[in-house]
Amino acid sequence: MTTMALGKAINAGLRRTLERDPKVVLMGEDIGKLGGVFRVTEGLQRDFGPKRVIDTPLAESGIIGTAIGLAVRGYRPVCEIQFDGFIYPAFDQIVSQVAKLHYRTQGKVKMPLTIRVPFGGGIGAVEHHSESPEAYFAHTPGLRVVSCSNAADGFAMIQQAVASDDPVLFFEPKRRYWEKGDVDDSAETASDPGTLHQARVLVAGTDATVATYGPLVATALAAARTAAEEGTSLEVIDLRSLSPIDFETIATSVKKTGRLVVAHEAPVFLGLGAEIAARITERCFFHLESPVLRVGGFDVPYPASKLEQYFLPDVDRILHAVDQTLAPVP
Amino acid sequence: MTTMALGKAINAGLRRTLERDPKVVLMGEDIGKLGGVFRVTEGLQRDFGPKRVIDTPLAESGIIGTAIGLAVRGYRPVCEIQFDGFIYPAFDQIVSQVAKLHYRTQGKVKMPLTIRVPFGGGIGAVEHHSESPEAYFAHTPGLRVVSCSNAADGFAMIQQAVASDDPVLFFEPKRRYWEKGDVDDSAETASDPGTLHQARVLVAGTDATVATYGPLVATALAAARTAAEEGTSLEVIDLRSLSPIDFETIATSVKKTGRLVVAHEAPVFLGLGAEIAARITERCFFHLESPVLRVGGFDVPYPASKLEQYFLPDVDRILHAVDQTLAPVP
Amino acid sequence: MTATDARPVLAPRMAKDSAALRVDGLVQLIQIDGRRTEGSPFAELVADVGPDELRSLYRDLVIVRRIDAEATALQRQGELGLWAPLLGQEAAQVGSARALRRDDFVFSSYREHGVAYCRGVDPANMLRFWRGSTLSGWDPYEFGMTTPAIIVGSQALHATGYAMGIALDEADSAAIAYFGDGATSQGDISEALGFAASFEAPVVFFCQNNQWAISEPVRLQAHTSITQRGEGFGVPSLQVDGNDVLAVLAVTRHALQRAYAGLGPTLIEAVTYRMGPHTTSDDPSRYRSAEEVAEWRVKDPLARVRALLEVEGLLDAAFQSEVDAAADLTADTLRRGCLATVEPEPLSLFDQVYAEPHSLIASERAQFADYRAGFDEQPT
Amino acid sequence: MTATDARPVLAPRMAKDSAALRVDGLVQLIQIDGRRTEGSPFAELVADVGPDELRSLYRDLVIVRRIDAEATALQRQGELGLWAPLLGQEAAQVGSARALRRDDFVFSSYREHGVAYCRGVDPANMLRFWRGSTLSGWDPYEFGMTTPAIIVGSQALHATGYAMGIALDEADSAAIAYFGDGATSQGDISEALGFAASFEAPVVFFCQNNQWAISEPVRLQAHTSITQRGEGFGVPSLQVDGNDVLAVLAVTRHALQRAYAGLGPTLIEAVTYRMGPHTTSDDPSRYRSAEEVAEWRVKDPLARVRALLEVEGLLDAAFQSEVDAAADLTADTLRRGCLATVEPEPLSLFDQVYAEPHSLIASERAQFADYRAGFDEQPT
Ligand SMILES: Cc1ncc(C[n+]2csc(CCOP(=O)(O)OP(=O)(O)O)c2C)c(N)n1
Ligand SMILES: Cc1ncc(C[n+]2csc(CCOP(=O)(O)OP(=O)(O)O)c2C)c(N)n1
Ligand SMILES: [Mg+2]
Ligand SMILES: [Mg+2]
Repeated sequence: MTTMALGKAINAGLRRTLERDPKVVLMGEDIGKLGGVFRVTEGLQRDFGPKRVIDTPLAESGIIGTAIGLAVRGYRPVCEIQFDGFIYPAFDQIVSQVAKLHYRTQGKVKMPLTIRVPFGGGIGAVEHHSESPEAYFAHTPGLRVVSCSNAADGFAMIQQAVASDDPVLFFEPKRRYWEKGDVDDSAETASDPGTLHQARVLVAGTDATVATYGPLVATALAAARTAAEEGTSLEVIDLRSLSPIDFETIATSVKKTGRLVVAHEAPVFLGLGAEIAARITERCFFHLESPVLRVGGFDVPYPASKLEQYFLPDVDRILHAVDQTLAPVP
Repeated sequence: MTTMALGKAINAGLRRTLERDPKVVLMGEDIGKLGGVFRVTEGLQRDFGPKRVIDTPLAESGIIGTAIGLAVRGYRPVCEIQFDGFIYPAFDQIVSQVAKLHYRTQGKVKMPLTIRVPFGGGIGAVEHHSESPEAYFAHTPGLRVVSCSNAADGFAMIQQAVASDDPVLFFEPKRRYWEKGDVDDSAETASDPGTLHQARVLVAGTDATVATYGPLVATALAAARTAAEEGTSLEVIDLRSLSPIDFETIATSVKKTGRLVVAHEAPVFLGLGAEIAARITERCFFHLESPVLRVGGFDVPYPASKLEQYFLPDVDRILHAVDQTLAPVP
Repeated sequence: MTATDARPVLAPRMAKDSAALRVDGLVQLIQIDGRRTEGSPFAELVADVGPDELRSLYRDLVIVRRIDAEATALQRQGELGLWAPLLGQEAAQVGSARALRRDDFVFSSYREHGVAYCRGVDPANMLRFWRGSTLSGWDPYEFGMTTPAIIVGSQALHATGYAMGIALDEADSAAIAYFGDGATSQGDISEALGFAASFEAPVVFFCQNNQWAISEPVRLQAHTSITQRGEGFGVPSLQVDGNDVLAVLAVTRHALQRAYAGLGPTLIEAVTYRMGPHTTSDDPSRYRSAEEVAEWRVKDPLARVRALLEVEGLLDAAFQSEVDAAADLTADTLRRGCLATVEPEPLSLFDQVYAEPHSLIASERAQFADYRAGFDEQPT
Repeated sequence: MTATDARPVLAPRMAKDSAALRVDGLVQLIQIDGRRTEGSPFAELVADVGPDELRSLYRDLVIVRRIDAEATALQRQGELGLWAPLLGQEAAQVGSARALRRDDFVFSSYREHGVAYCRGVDPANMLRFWRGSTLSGWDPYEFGMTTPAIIVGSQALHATGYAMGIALDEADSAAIAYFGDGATSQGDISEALGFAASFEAPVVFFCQNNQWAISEPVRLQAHTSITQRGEGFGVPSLQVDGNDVLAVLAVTRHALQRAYAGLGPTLIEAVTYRMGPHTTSDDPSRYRSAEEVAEWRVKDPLARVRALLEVEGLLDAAFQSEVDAAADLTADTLRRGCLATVEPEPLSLFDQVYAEPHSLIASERAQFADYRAGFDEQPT
C-alpha cells in the first residue's frame, strides 16, 4: 500500500503497462519532457525513451489516426488528449475508425487503443478546458468508456484499459488529480479487464441510491455524509464504467431503496443519466417509489469559470434531488 | 397545393430562402452542377449562380469553418453534408464553434447556420452512408436539431430552419426523399421559426403512444394501421424537433394513453429515446401503466446492407414493443 | 484465378543512391505511340523488366479492366448495390501495386480493385463489400492490404502510423496510402503528410489524380500541383504519367527504396483520368464534356502497353488469346463467385462488435434471438 | 487608456503593383544595432513612416509589454486564473496590427493582446476573459476583432470564410488570421489555406513562429519552413523578422494590399520567440535551455526600435518620460479595471445560449431560480 494522488497513480499504472508490454507506446502533445500539462506522464519518456513515449505534432486527428495505424501494426497505443475540449478534431477517427474497425474486419483487426482524457470542470479554467464529452462516446457502438474516481482505481483501471483488446476512452477527473488515496502497487496488479466494467457500491444505504462517476463521486460521498447527519441513508454507487454500464449493480440497489438520483457534470439532456433513468425504470418499474431524478450540468455551453460553481452539481443540488425523490410531488 | 417528393419539396423550400434573403448561400460538395448526390439542390446553382450556390473543396471541417466566417460577416449559410457519416470531420467546428459562438459572445455574434444532413439507413448503401448521428448534436447545448418526415414539412421546416437566427441541424430521412406528399407552396409560407419545434400528433389513439421522427414516421403510421386492424388504437407522434423536444405534446398524449414507445434508427443506448423515456417518466410517473419502451438500432456499428433489414426498426418490432407495454411483465 | 498465380514478381532492388530523384514535370517511360521515352533517370529502375515482365504487366492490366467491366455489369443487373469503376486507372494501380513487396502494407481507398488484384485478393471477395454482404471482403493481414476505406482521407493517417510502427520495429518494409485528388483537401491528408515528415516514416503517398472528385474538378481542390502540396510538407514529391504502367512502376520503386532505406516518405501524383462515372450511381454527363473524355481516351493505359509490345514485337496471337482466355476465366469465376455469395445470418449483426465480452451486446443478441424465435412459433 | 487615442494611423496606400513580392529568407528593415537594412524592396512600403510614426510604434510596443507584465503580475496575485504572455512578440503583433484598417477583421488566437490593444480594446476588458468573468471581453464588431480562440487552428477557417464574404460583398477590405507555429499541424489550418487559395479569398495568414508550442519545438511540427507550407497550397508566403516592427508592418501592408486588390491570400511567417512561459501555468525550464532564451534576448523587439530611434536621434528624455507615463497610466488603469470587475450573476448562466426562445433553457432557468430562492427562505 502506498498513498498517492490520483495523477501519480495513473502515472504509476502507465509505467506498469510500459514495463509489462513492449508494444505499449504513449502518444500525445507535450507528454515527453514536460510530462503532460498535468504531469501524468512525468518521467516516462526519460525512463522509456522517445520511441515509447512520443511527443506528437499538434493535431488530434493525426494522433488518433496514426495510433490506429500503429495498432494495425500490432502496437497498443495510449493516446493523451490534453484537455476534454480538444478531442473533437479527432472525433471522426474515433467514431468512424477506432469504433468500427474490429466490426468492419470481423475481428481480424484489433483496436487496443486507450484514449486518456482529463475531463470535467471545477479548476477555474478558460473555455474548452472543462467539458464532459463522455456521452458522445458512450453512444458510439464499438467503444468502451470508463472513468476513475480515485487513486486506487486510477492505478488499476488504466492498466486494465491498456490491456483490453478493445478501444477504451479513459476519462480522468482532472480536478481530482491531486486527491490522495491508498494504492496497492505492491503485487503485480491483475490487468485482466474483467472487473473494468463493474460498478462499485461505495456506501451502503437504504433510503435512496445516488449513482455517479468521475469527479462527482467525492461530491456524492460528501452528500451521503451530510444526509446521514440529517437521518437520511444514501447508497452511493461509483459507476466506473459508462459503456457498458453495470445495470445489475444499480438495479439491485434500486430494488432495495426504491429511489435513484444520477449525477454528472455533463449536460442533463441526453447525458448518461438519461440512459440510466430509462433502463432502470424499465427494469425496476414496480420497485421505484418515485421517478429517477437527474442532477447535472445545465443545458448551456460550459460557462466562464466564475459561474462554474453554479453550473456544476454540488452537495446541495444532489441533496435537493434526494429530497425530491423522497417526497415526490404527484 | 402541389404534390411533390420530399427531396423536391426541400429543393423548393431552399429556392424560397434564396429568393427571399440575399444573404442566404448554399455550400457543399457537388451541390452545384450535379445538384447534390440526391439532387436536393438541383437547378439552384443554374438559377442563382455560383456565388449563391457554392461547390466547396472536399473538406467538411472547411465547409463548416468557412460557413462560420460567412455568418460572422452577416451571411446565412446553408451547408450540405453529403451523407450522415461524413459530418464527423466537422464535429469540432460544429460543437466547439457553431454551438458556442452566440453564448461566448453574449449574443453579439449570431450563428444562423443550417446544416443539412441526409441521414438514416434503408437504401442498401455501403459503410458510413446510413448513420443516425442526431443524438450527438441534441446533446450539444447551443444547437437546434430537427428532422422532417414528409414533403410538406420538408418544404416548410427548411425555410424555418434557415430563417432561424440559431444554428439548426436539419436531418433529412434520405430513404424517404422519393415519397410524395401535398405541399402548400402557393402562399408565401410563413418562415417564422415559431412552429419549428412543435411535435405533431399524426394519428389520435387511446391504447398507447408511439413517438418517432424522420424515416420511422411512415413506419409508425403503418404500425398504427396494422394495430388498428388488430383492435389496438395507437396514437402516433412525429417529434419533428429533437432539440428542444416538445415534451408538452408527448406528455399530454401519455397522460391519455398511459403507455409510450419511442422509435428511432439510432442505437438505443443514449439515443433520443433515452431522454424522452427519462423525462416523460418524470413528468407522467403516476400516469404510466408500464415503463416507456424504446425500439431502435442495436448497439452495434451500422451493419452491411444485407443485414440492415434486421438492424432497422420495422412495423413488427414496433408492434412487438407495443404488445409489451400493453402487457408488462412484473 | 488471382494474381498470385506464377508470374514474375517485380521486387525492387536497392538503388545505389536512394536520395529523392528530382525531375521537372511528368515522369514518362512509354510514349502514346508505344516508343520508349529516352533518357529518363527512372528508366534504370525498370531495366530488369524484360519481355515476360512486360507481358505479365499487360496481362494484369487487361484482367483488371475485365474485372471492372464485369463488376459494373453485375451492378447493372442488381447483383451489387454499388461499384466504383477504375476504368482508365489500371496502369496507376497495377504499376504501383506490382512494385510492392509482400511485407509492404497497402492502405487503400475504395477504388483500388486493381491493387487488390495484384495483392492476390480473390475478385469475388472484392465484390462482397459492394454487394452489401460484408463490411470487408478479406483479411487485411492475409494480403497486406486494408479493405475499402470510405471516409475520404482517413486512411493516409493509418498508413503513416503503420509506417511509424515499421520504423519502431526497425523493419525495412513500407506502407503505401492510396487516395485521390479530392482527398488532398481533407485535413487528415495534410496531417498525415506532416506526421510522416516529422517522424520520417517509411510511407508512400500514392495520389491518383484522376482529375475529378465526383463532380468537382481538381482545380477546385487546389491551385497548385499536388506534388507542390507534398513538397510544402517536406515530403519529396514526384509527378508521373499515371497511364504509363512502366513509369508508375519505376517511380513507385524509387519511393519504396527511399522508404526501405529509412529516408522517409515520398508523395507520388499519378496523373490519370476516371473514364467512367464516380460510381454506378453517378451521371458524369451532368458535369463534364464528352470532348474532355475523348481527349483522355487516346491516352488509354492498355493501348499504351499494347503499342509498346507491338513496337517491340512481343504481341503474338498466342499471347493475345492466352490473355483473353485469362480475362474470360477471371470474369467467369468472378460472376459465379458473386452469384454464389452466402449472405450473412441475422444474428451475425452482433458478432465481433468487441473483441471481449460485452454485457449490452450479449443481452441485445439474446433478446433479438428470442424475438425471432417468437416469429417461428406464432408469426405476428 | 486605449490605442484609439489620437496617434497617426498607418493606413496602407495601394502599391503600384500588388503582385506578390518574392524575397529569399527573412525580410528585415532594422538591424539589431538599430541601423536600417539597405535595399529591401519592402522599405518603400514604410517610406511614409517618419519620426512621429516611429515614436508611436515604439510607444505601443512599450505599452503592450507593460500590459503583459501587469497582467502576469495580476495572475500571480490570484486576480486572473491564467494569462498567456506575449513577451517577445510585441513587434510581430504591433507591426501587423498597425497595418490594418478599421474595416479589416481580425481572427485571433489567445495571445494577441498587442493586436487587441492596437484595435482599441480596453486592456481591462482583455483581462475579464482570463479572470474567468466572461467568455469574451468585448464585442467583436466594435473592434473588428474576435475574442480569444482557444481551439488551436479553428479561427483560420473563420477568417477564410469571412474573407469569402468580403469577396461576395465585393468590398475591398481584408480578414487576417493569427495563429502559431504549432497550429500549422492542425488540419484546419491546411484546409483554410486550401479554401483561401481555391476561392482567392482576401485573407492574410499571420503565423507567429515563436519557436515553441508549449514544450514542443517548431521542428517537431514541420521539417520545412512555414512559408514553404503556404506555398504548397498556392498561397504566396513571406518570412519576416518578427522582432522588427517596421519589417512586419511593411510585409503585412503588402499582404493587405494584395487582398484589397483582389489578388487573394498571403501567408506571413513572423519569426519571433516566446520569451516567457506558454502560460502562467507553464514551466519552460523543463524543456528549453537558458542559453536559447539568452540568444533571443539580444534580438529584443523593443531594444531594436529603441536603438533605431537613438541612431536617428529621435529618443529625447521628454519622449521617454512621456512613454513611461503612458505605460504607467495604462498599467494603473488596467489594474483598477481588473479589481473593479463586476462578476456575472448566477442566472446569467442561461443568457444568450440561443438567439431565440428555447423551452428547455427557459424551464431550467426557472427551476434554478426557484432552487436558489429556496435557499434564501430556509437554507439547507
Ligand atoms: C469525409 C468524406 N466526405 C465526403 C465523402 C463523399 N465522397 C466519396 S468519394 C468523393 C470524391 C473523392 O474524390 P477523389 O479523392 O478525387 O477520389 P476519386 O473518387 O476520384 O477516386 C466524395 C466527395 C466521403 N466518402 N468522405
Ligand atoms: C485543438 C487543440 N489542441 C490542443 C490545445 C492545447 N494547446 C493550447 S496552446 C498549444 C500550443 C500552441 O502552440 P502555437 O500554435 O505555436 O501557439 P503559441 O502558443 O506558441 O502562441 C496547445 C497544444 C488546444 N488549445 N487546442
Ligand atoms: Mg479524383
Ligand atoms: Mg508557438
